[in-house]
Amino acid sequence: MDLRVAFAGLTLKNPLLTASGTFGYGREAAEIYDLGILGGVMVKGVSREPWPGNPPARVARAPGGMLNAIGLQNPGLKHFVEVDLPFLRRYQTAVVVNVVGHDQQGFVDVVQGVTGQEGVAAIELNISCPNVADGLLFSQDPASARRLVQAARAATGLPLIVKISPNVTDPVALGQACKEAGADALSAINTLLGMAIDTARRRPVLGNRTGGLSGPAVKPIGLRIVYDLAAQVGLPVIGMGGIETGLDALEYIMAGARAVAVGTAVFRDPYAPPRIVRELGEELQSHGFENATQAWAAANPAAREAAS
Amino acid sequence: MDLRVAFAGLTLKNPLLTASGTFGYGREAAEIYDLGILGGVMVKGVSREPWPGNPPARVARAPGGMLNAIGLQNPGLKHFVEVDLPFLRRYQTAVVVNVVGHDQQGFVDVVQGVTGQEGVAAIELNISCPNVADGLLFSQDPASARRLVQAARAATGLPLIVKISPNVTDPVALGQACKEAGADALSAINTLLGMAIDTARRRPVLGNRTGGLSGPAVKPIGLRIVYDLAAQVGLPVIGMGGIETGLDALEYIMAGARAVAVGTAVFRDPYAPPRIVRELGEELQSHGFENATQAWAAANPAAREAAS
Amino acid sequence: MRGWDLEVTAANRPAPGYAEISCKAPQAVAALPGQFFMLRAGEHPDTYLPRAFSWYRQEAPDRLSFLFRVQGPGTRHLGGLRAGDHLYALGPLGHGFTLPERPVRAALLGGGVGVPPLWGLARNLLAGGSEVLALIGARSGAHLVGAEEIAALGAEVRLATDDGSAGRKGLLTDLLEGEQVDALYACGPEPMLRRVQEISLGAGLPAELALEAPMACGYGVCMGCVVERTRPQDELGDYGRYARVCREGPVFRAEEVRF
Amino acid sequence: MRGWDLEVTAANRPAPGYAEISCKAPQAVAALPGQFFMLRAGEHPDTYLPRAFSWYRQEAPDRLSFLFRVQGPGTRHLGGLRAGDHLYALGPLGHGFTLPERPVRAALLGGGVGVPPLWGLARNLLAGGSEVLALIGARSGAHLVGAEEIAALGAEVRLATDDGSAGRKGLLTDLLEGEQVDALYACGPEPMLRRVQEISLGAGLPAELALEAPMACGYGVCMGCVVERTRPQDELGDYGRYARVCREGPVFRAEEVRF
Ligand SMILES: Cc1cc2nc3c(=O)[nH]c(=O)nc-3n(C[C@H](O)[C@H](O)[C@H](O)COP(=O)(O)OP(=O)(O)OC[C@H]3O[C@@H](n4cnc5c(N)ncnc54)[C@H](O)[C@@H]3O)c2cc1C
Ligand SMILES: Cc1cc2nc3c(=O)[nH]c(=O)nc-3n(C[C@H](O)[C@H](O)[C@H](O)COP(=O)(O)OP(=O)(O)OC[C@H]3O[C@@H](n4cnc5c(N)ncnc54)[C@H](O)[C@@H]3O)c2cc1C
Ligand SMILES: Cc1cc2nc3c(=O)[nH]c(=O)nc-3n(C[C@H](O)[C@H](O)[C@H](O)COP(=O)(O)O)c2cc1C
Ligand SMILES: Cc1cc2nc3c(=O)[nH]c(=O)nc-3n(C[C@H](O)[C@H](O)[C@H](O)COP(=O)(O)O)c2cc1C
Ligand code: FES
Ligand code: FES
Repeated sequence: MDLRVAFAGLTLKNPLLTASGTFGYGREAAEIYDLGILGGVMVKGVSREPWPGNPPARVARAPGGMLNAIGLQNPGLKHFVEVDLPFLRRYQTAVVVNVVGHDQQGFVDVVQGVTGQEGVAAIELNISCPNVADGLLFSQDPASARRLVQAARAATGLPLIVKISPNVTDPVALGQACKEAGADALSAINTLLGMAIDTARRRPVLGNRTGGLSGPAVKPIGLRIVYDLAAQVGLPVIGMGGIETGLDALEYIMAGARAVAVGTAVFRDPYAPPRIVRELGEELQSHGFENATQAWAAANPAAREAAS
Repeated sequence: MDLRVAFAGLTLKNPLLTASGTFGYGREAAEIYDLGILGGVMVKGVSREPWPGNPPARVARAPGGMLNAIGLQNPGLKHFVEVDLPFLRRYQTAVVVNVVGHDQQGFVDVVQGVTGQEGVAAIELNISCPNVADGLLFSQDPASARRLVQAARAATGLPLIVKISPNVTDPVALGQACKEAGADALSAINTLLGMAIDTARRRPVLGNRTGGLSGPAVKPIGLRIVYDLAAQVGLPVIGMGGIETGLDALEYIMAGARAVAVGTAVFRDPYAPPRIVRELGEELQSHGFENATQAWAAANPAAREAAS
Repeated sequence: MRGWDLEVTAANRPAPGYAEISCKAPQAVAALPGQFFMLRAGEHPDTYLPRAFSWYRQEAPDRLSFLFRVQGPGTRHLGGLRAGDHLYALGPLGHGFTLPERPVRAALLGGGVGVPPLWGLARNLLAGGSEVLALIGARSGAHLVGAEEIAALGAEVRLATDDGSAGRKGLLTDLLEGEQVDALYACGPEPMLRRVQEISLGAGLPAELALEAPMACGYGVCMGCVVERTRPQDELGDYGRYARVCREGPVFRAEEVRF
Repeated sequence: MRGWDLEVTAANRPAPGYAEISCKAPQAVAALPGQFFMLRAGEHPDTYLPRAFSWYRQEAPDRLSFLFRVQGPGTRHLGGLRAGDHLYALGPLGHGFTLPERPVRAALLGGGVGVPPLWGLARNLLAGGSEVLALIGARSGAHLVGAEEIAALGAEVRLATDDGSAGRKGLLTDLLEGEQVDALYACGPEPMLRRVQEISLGAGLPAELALEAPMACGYGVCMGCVVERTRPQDELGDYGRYARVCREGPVFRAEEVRF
């Protein structure tokens, strides 16, 4: 089974990436399998300066998934470039740098800082983190998203992916603005704003009160948003949200995703990424496809819409 | 345990209602228990004329819940007033009429049509159904929601509840607009727009392509929105989304809900409503409360916020 | 309708991909042929909703079995039950087959997973003095279920398979050619039911079809399981366009349904 | 770290609300005292994430047990396992207790559900020639777990309960009064750990604390399980404010942690 996919200036050995923030910078998983098995690694959000993140408790169970309020704890650009990136460079996998900032300049500085570094395959702008005060700033208003993407576009020649929030009325309008500003691809979805209540202590479980919902529970929402983005914006989409099996991955591909990412499932099963790569090959075969792109084309909403 | 609650001109024997669209007009459940056990029944959406609903398939499984795209099939105002309401009047429970329309006049005509009918305790305006083309029209724009609620307010003296959509960037702004327009209470949440893909048939499972996600999977989102509405809008809120047990109901009450509604859980367990009433009493007791209002006050965000 | 906690007494695999689970069931779980139950077991996230199944055999007054094909998470979990396990059943639900007022010669058509409701129907027809011709089809001989069990009741059984590996090769409905029957009863995949509908309308032969639809509740409250009616119920206007398979059905007269 | 499919060989209830499950475990599952495993069983929606548990006893080289209090859905499901069932374990994980270089007299403090990691610690300390004073506390005598098992290793065991129904009435740390020890090792509820930290800092007595935190992954990738450090790691600036309990811990030196 030929699993290679190519889009937006990226060529991946298979369509499976690990989602940002659920895989650190690859070090822990590298203890149990060769990261070269993966289509790519989307690293934990990198900010210009080190960020401490939110006070605990940072995670809570949720039906069919979990809530997190990590708040983007990360060691910052310098540490990433000097320590984490060289580590990842040892593996035959595409490294996508997830970028965060408190303001436009914060984003742009990181984009600039990683551009030109060896071994960076693409940049993903995280304008959709619900767990920091200004995390959704750029998602709630397409105009400010447009300005941010334009600035990032001017700062890099690398493939530029923008991560779309599900916590907005109109993800398509947001995607459209990103496209017009020069984004090469979209990724979706980030987590959904949620809450858990500890009845014994009569207050929210999480230190930050609210957190982001992820895992199988959000899969239907991710599929809907990927479907709409793929059909209506017309940029390649990296789909994610609740992927646990090869069949889930195929569902996203048929919804219109060119590639997919696995997040929360790696907490339940650290071996999930190599397993999903294998299962996706099996599912493609049993569904009668010769490669991953065929499956995407067979059902992709744009092609289907055009044909109907 | 004293389970009575009173708010927004409503007095309920207990805080548990059945959610609109998951209980028909009470006829089927009445075959297995006395509806008088319930705090209230929020009936299936009623439109001015009969509506046929969407083509099948209308339901699909989802992790920790389900998707539906019923499209508000209902027999219309006349049938409701002549057949369903008289049936419900036989039970000692509060009847909340869920109202739908394609435009403002459609809503207002139903509001007028049920006002003055014996046995209607309150009206719930459903401006948040994701399964009909114009279902989210009034949710996506607080200004048009304001006009609609003003018109409904002018048409009735009954307690007026507005049902809030989770598919918007800012549910609080929407709730605020409803409050200013004269709503007495809010209910939240309606279903989240989602999708399921049938990989064998290479297309969406549902006839309407997208559907509304409900069940335990959405509970964290419901809790977050109820918490925000209760703390920031300051109208009483009827909480729903994934309630299955008395503990779930207590979580919603502690998030700030004055009453709660059970929806999808009645598909899994038709006896869920009387069971949850019983369990809620037990939970209140084991958490050290003497009545339901105490639990609400002990943890309600408005009081907590004011105190901190 | 009532909720029942049923204990599984036996589980077996009558054909590849099929499972039959037999349960200890109180006599009160009396169900008519064509009625169904909503079953659930386990708490996997993908099995939040119960699943609909016709009852299959009732070999003793306090026994009830279900026969199903493993298709997805719901049937996978139910198919994994073993003797001693429990399942939750809501039922009996819906509107079953109509028995003729006087003895007739009836053809029962069961395609694949459509066979289960025919066992009870055959039993009741035979008990009422009718003659039963049971036409049973499957993909191949290995996938045939229920034929022996229905024959054992005293019905005349004929077979058809897609590949000809058992009985006649071809469509199940082809077996009707040259047969003299007074009524048709059918359950199976939609193309087969359409064909039975055509035959019924063409020959003016009364037919009842047992339908399937994705269901959420199974007892009439979700409006999820609808089928289009040929004649909307007039007093309800447009609303009457769709009927609930779980409540007005699952058995409909052939002329009522628009596929 | 590795994933293991473990077969349960026995399950019992050592005290009300507690469960101990013993498993058949390959020798390779070698774990140091204070290390833990992420366990899961079943597929209930509320148990999507695995749960963290110290390993408790290793009575034979191919056996491993876990002891836990039933608190919520995760422990409810694990507590329902019976001999013959399987569970999935990821581990061993984290950074365990540090053994002294020469024999010492060590006090081990275990409050309630904090006892499990002390069994292995006591065994290894004793094997290294140290003296072990094990102080074990619980709400009441009925809720005491692990005391007999740790005594059976050859440790000196003293008890404290909130209600005085076994051992001394009062705080576990009160049992330290008048004792001459060289090192403290503690695991239990946060107020008890704070108290041990005070004693350690006050008396300049080395102490190690085994911490708990809500965890998602257990192996360092989610950043969910952090505890605040007293001295941020300078080279990482602000980032160093929080350490991962699952990776830098769960055992920390008392002076490292800011409660
Ligand atoms: C009245 C009635 C009686 C019945 N009696 C019997 C019987 O006696 N024996 C029997 O074998 N069956 C019977 N059925 C059918 C049975 O209910 C289904 O086979 C069962 O519900 C399948 O559940 P599942 O979870 O195993 O499969 P599902 O995974 O639900 O798959 C069933 C099909 O639904 C589609 N689907 C639904 N949701 C999704 C989704 N989210 N993603 C992808 N695909 C989806 C797929 O096309 C799939 O092939 C009956 C149905 C009805 C309505
Ligand atoms: C390194 C380590 C080792 C451990 N070793 C042991 C051991 O040996 N034995 C032992 O008994 N325990 C041990 N624990 C604790 C154990 O992990 C927890 O008891 C277990 O995770 C509880 O899971 P649960 O699903 O049963 O309870 P949960 O329902 O998760 O409840 C635990 C507490 O978390 C809160 N909570 C979390 N999420 C929610 C939510 N969504 N809604 C409401 N409340 C919530 C509540 O306050 C609740 O009281 C250890 C923990 C760690 C980190
Ligand atoms: C613990 C945790 C941390 C996350 N951190 C980030 C992050 O740093 N940057 C980002 O873009 N997304 C982050 N996400 C979102 C995921 O990348 C992903 O979009 C989301 O979880 C949905 O996928 P899943 O259901 O497979 O987890 C995080 C998610 C989780 C659960
Ligand atoms: C099958 C189905 C039909 C529904 N129909 C309506 C409706 O007619 N009017 C309405 O306001 N909400 C409707 N809803 C939304 C529910 O009332 C409720 O807001 C939502 O399902 C969340 O609660 P739950 O998770 O307990 O089901 C429907 C939900 C379902 C599942
Ligand atoms: S399945 Fe719910 S109405 Fe038929
Ligand atoms: S539990 Fe995930 S980093 Fe510690």
